[in-house]
Amino acid sequence: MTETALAGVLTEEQLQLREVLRAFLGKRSAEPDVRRQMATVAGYDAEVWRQLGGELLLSGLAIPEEYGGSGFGYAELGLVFEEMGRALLCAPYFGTVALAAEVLLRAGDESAAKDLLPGIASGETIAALALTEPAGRWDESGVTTRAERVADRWRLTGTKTYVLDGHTADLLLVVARTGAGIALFAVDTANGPVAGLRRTALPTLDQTRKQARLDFDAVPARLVGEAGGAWPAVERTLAAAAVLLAAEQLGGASRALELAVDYAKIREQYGRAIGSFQAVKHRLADMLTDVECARSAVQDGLRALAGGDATELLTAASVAKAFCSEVFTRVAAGAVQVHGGIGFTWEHPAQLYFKRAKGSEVLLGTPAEHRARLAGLLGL
Amino acid sequence: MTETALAGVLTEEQLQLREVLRAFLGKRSAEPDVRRQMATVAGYDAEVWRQLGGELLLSGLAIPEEYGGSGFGYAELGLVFEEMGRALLCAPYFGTVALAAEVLLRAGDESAAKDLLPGIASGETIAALALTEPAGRWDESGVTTRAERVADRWRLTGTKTYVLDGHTADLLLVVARTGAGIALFAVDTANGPVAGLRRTALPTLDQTRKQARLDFDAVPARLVGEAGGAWPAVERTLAAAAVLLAAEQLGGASRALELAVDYAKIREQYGRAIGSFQAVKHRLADMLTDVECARSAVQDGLRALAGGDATELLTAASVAKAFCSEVFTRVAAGAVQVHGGIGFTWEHPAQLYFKRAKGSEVLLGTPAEHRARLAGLLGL
Amino acid sequence: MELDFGPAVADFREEARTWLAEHLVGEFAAHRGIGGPADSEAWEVRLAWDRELAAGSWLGLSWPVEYGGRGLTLLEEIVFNYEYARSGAPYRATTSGLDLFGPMLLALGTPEQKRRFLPPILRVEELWGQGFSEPGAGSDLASLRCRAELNGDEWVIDGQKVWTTMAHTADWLYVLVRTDPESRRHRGLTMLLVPRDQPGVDVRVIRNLAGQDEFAEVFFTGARTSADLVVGEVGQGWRTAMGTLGIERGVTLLPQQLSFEREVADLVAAAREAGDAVPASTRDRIVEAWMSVRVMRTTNLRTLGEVLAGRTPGPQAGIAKLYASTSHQRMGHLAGEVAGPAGQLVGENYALDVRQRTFLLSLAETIYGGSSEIQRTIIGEQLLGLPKEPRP
Amino acid sequence: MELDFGPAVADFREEARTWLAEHLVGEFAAHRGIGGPADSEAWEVRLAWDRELAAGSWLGLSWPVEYGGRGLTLLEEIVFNYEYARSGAPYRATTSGLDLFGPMLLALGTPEQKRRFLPPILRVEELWGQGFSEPGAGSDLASLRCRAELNGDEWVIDGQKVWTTMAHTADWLYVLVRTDPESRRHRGLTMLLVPRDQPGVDVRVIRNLAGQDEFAEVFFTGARTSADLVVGEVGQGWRTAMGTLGIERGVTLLPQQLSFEREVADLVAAAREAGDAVPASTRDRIVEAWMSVRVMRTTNLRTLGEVLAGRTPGPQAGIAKLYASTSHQRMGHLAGEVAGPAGQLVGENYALDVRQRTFLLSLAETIYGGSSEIQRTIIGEQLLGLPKEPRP
Repeated sequence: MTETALAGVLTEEQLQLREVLRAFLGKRSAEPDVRRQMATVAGYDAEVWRQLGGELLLSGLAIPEEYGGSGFGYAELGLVFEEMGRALLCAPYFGTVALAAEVLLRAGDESAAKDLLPGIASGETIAALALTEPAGRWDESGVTTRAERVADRWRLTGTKTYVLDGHTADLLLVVARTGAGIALFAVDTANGPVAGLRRTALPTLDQTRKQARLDFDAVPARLVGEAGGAWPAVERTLAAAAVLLAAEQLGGASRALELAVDYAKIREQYGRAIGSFQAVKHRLADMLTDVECARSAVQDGLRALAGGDATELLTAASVAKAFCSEVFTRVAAGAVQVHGGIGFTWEHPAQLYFKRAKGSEVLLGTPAEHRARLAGLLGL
Repeated sequence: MTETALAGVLTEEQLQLREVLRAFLGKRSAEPDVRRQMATVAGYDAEVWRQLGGELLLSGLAIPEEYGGSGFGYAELGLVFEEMGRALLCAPYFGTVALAAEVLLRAGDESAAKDLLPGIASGETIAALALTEPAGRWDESGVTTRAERVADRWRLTGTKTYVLDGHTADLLLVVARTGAGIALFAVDTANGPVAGLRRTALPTLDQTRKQARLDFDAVPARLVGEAGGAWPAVERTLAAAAVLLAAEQLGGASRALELAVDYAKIREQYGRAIGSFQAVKHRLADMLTDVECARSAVQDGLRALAGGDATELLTAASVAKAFCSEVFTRVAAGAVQVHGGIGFTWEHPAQLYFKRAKGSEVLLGTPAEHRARLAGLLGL
Repeated sequence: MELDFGPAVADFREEARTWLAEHLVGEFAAHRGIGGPADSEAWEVRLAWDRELAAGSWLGLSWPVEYGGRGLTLLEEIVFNYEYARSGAPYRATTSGLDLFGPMLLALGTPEQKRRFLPPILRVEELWGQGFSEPGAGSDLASLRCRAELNGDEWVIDGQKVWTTMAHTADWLYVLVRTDPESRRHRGLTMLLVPRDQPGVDVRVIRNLAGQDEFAEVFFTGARTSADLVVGEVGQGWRTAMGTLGIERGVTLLPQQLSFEREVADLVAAAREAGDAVPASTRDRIVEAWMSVRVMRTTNLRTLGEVLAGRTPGPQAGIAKLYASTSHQRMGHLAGEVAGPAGQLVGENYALDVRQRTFLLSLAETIYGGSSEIQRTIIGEQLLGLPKEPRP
Repeated sequence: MELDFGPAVADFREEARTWLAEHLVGEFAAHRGIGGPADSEAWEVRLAWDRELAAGSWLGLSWPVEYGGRGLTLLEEIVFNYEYARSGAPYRATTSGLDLFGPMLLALGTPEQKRRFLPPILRVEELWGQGFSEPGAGSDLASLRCRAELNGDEWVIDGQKVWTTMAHTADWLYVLVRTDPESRRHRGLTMLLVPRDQPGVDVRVIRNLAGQDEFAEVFFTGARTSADLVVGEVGQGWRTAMGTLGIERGVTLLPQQLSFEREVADLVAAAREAGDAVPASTRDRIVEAWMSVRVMRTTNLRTLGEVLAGRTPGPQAGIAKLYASTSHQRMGHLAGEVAGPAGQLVGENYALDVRQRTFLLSLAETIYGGSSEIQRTIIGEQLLGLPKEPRP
């Protein structure tokens, strides 16, 4: 790869992809659409989801062709998440593509990949990675759900929660503990209720991203990969997802900044546009600085994701997630502040970005947690 | 004590004390005086030192009358340090009064107090507390200098450094480790060189406060208090000194702010006083917020110092030191910034405040170290 | 925060404490800590509680007896507010009339106006709403456009107001309008008292970001009020309005201080319980938050001490709101961080817990009552004497 | 930071690397990492090093061959600057002529001026100093008052300049003066080239806060220069000056990036060595500093990538200086914190170590070359399109 590509200079094709996507989301994920979907329990529009997967081929964008995808790279996927973040798209895309598809690609199980990825790639399958439990931890020691093999069948028992789109998913990929260590399991939920599995939608502060609680009581499941030793694949999946979430956060932050800038140009106080006051102008300049640095952090993460080095991926992912989480929160709060009273209302989009920022700040680990990991990687 | 006094509302007497002191320092610690003294190795003007102790009675201000002092309280002492901080006074006052006198008052040795405090109170004795060693730690485990009792005489061996005014002091109070634990020792250095003791002046970044290194090789010393168990007295001394240093930092910060405000009123750019620009005005407003909050932290510390509760003292002292250190650094840096190029020159006083801020930030422990202590006190 | 207000008010303090303990029971006790300046939670219960307070003569403590008050001193009022906050009683629903309009009328109203309007406030019979801001004039009140014209013995009002807290529950509005159509900026404004329940007044509720129906837009189309319902003089409304904004803040932050102390104690306790799950750097930031609350306490006490000593409050009174609002937001961010993924869940119908609601509403604290930007300008100009920005 | 600039420049890169390795020896090697934009440390050695570079034809790489340059591409210049920074060679002493005056003259000078002045710059025979700022005009160049009058075939100059870096070592000054006494603001300014060594020019050195004789005031009292030594047109000096300030910053930050990476690596190593003596929260802030350097690297690479792809650099090029300067100062504070009490000691005659000097000098990075306040205004107006502040 050339330095130009490494540096994130977009190709003509990438610019086109962005344009197509922005036009699509402008029509199908405009603010009224977002508000309509976020008020539902399922949290997405089935028709839009079908179009994303079937027409725009986004669900399988970065899935290799042998599994039914288009085989594009992470640079393109990063672009997609950035645009979705801008538009606050309500859809089970992040959980399906950034978590479930990633873990299947990394689990080292060719047969499972062949069976399960094509459905994801085509957009038919909504998939969810069920990792976190009530303690809300993203590390290996947080996994207490047990998998037991009885008469050649694996059965899962335990509670997963904060699972993105867990209540609407057709396929659950469950991280559980076996006698040999951590393993990954698949539970097909596409054909109606599964005996022993209770799924409960969880209302969230950020209504644009849905979560569910999953109670497993001896639920039959298919082992994906080896029993034991699956944690490294899960860890890298989380790192990949962290980079892609950072891209989404970047999109959200840049859109929140645009809203604030546009408002500062037209809103007048004391006979002048408020954006002509240094207090507002300099705050917006700091917000742009934040956004551009976040873009660098995302670019760095996408580069590491495209490369093969695991330590480099874990490092760049924690940098991107820690940095972009803080930027998104700061920029969204700044957007509320610049809007004044109107930014504090339910009807204004600023609060939607702020809540998305707070929700995604916690998702996959807080900035402080990621910096603590970096401290470990740096030997501090 | 009434709430009014607790809240730091100054009495008429206190306002007078401040006025007298400010007038004196305005005459004897004006910028040229400071620059003259800071360029010397001793770092102070003997005549001014004599006046502080003998005429203004400041050296013994808070020392009880039975030890030759005036018996005023910490409220008055806090005022004095604030004024000295404003004026960047170059004198061995902090080390003598806030550290040495305090440790003698807290060491529980009536005879030593009777012998040694009157000299301090009258201003005849410059005294230094020798605690820190090359590792630069302010805690008990940092004490490795040994005291050994040979034929009924104690002898000290080890290295103390970063000792305030250690090269000019007439009396060294040395914290050392005995078989029974930590103990305090006095070494009289008023009458010329002491066998086995080498004193080396250490040039410092902040030239307004002098330090020295002291190498002890079996130096005879007088035990002050019991051998062993002296750490709590030292710890409380450090807490008291931290509060008084915070008062000094407050004074420095408020003066640096004044310099910046005065400059912002007269300096014109783009046809306007720079203080009329929001970027400068709001920065200065934040600096005032910093200074007023620092004043509250100092007031809280002085209140705890006047009260008797040890935990409350340690708590309030760490709050004051952590808070005022950061405020002084931030405000002094802000003053350099507001002054622009001129603030970056050797000839301008802004840099003197900045360097004092950086030096006192490290002295007695950094803000992060004090917050770590507070975390311990809060059970975090 | 335990304060000793001295022997002079010891009996009064005991009386207040006892009354609060006896009456803060049942449904009222169940709503401890509910409500805030921008929080309309449990409005009906809080209104009932205000009536309970009225029945016990605890409203308008420093107001003259002839208007239904008790004619007590500032110190006694402070003592009561402190004990009130300490008891955790629900946030008063009637603050607009009691803390904003009432003092303005006491200072600038005619004796007839005071007799007419003050007693019903203290009896919680008439609620008030403030009509200052307009869509085109948030912080910049001098650019108001809502206008009124004298037509016989009535003012006829046309225009729009916005951000009127709980306007839909108000019986009366005090409204700053332009009565001289030729005037510019501060001149030509007048403060009118307008009955809300009339054909010319339409109220459209605005939901806040926490999902509450907290404030409202008010549309005036030929609304009417009696010619004599002017506070201060016609054309001097700017001065009247500024009078209400000039109330010293330091002392009013004392009760808020207690809620900050409760919040930060909860935060410390939550972090302590979570143990190592909370990264060391987050714990350090919690210590910073805890420090900031401790510092605010002394800042408020300094102002209180000066007021008690009869001195003019120092600069700390002027910076207190700016510092409190930004510190409070930081506390909210930290509390969310410690709560982790569980803290992102809400109840049915977007029901928020007290931590979530407090945090979301804290975003307004740097906006209303003088945004942080305006606070900094005021601090710079009034406390530091920096020159004003030249008008273009 | 290891960069792959592609095969086209591989040979050139190897040549540069080899030359640097062979010549950066002895005293030059002993002064690795010395100097900086505001750091006059080891001036004589650095000047000698510049002459070594000149002898090797490494100065003015992209300047035309006819003026002593090598006529190379921007990419080759970037490659060399990168390898230069990577080698740790002393900071060039002649930046004022080489990086500021030279490019201005190349763009706007007459062929005669270029032939006269450019070659001696590349041979390190004539040093230049910039005379823009005045005591009354720091950032606000439009309010300059230093004036020049044409008297026969000479300009006669009277007035004062300040903050001229190393003016006392300069042979020539390029000075922005007011040639039309009736003019106001940007109009009526002219860019003159003035020989320093003459009776009418007095240089008074100003010590910086690190104790270095770095910059100077320059007093002109009837100083003279030839009538033709005007760059650009008479009365168009503002445009000439702005041309030199318009040079894209993103790429020039690439070498600085390497020094940031060294500094932050040193900081991490120092903290690692100090172990538990460094509080966890300080370690967390060190991680933040390390992150910021990593982020800056990608920011710089993005700009480089765009330049190489022939595109106009994006907004990241415009925010890079603001971010770098504030991050650098934070790194300095942290390094001091980790160094502890030992870090507060200096050598004889106030000799500072590299960490101390770098930190103190970093205070200037938010001031000169457009203060952070001005950077934010430019970002707001030029990158975000926000309206300008109305002129009073």
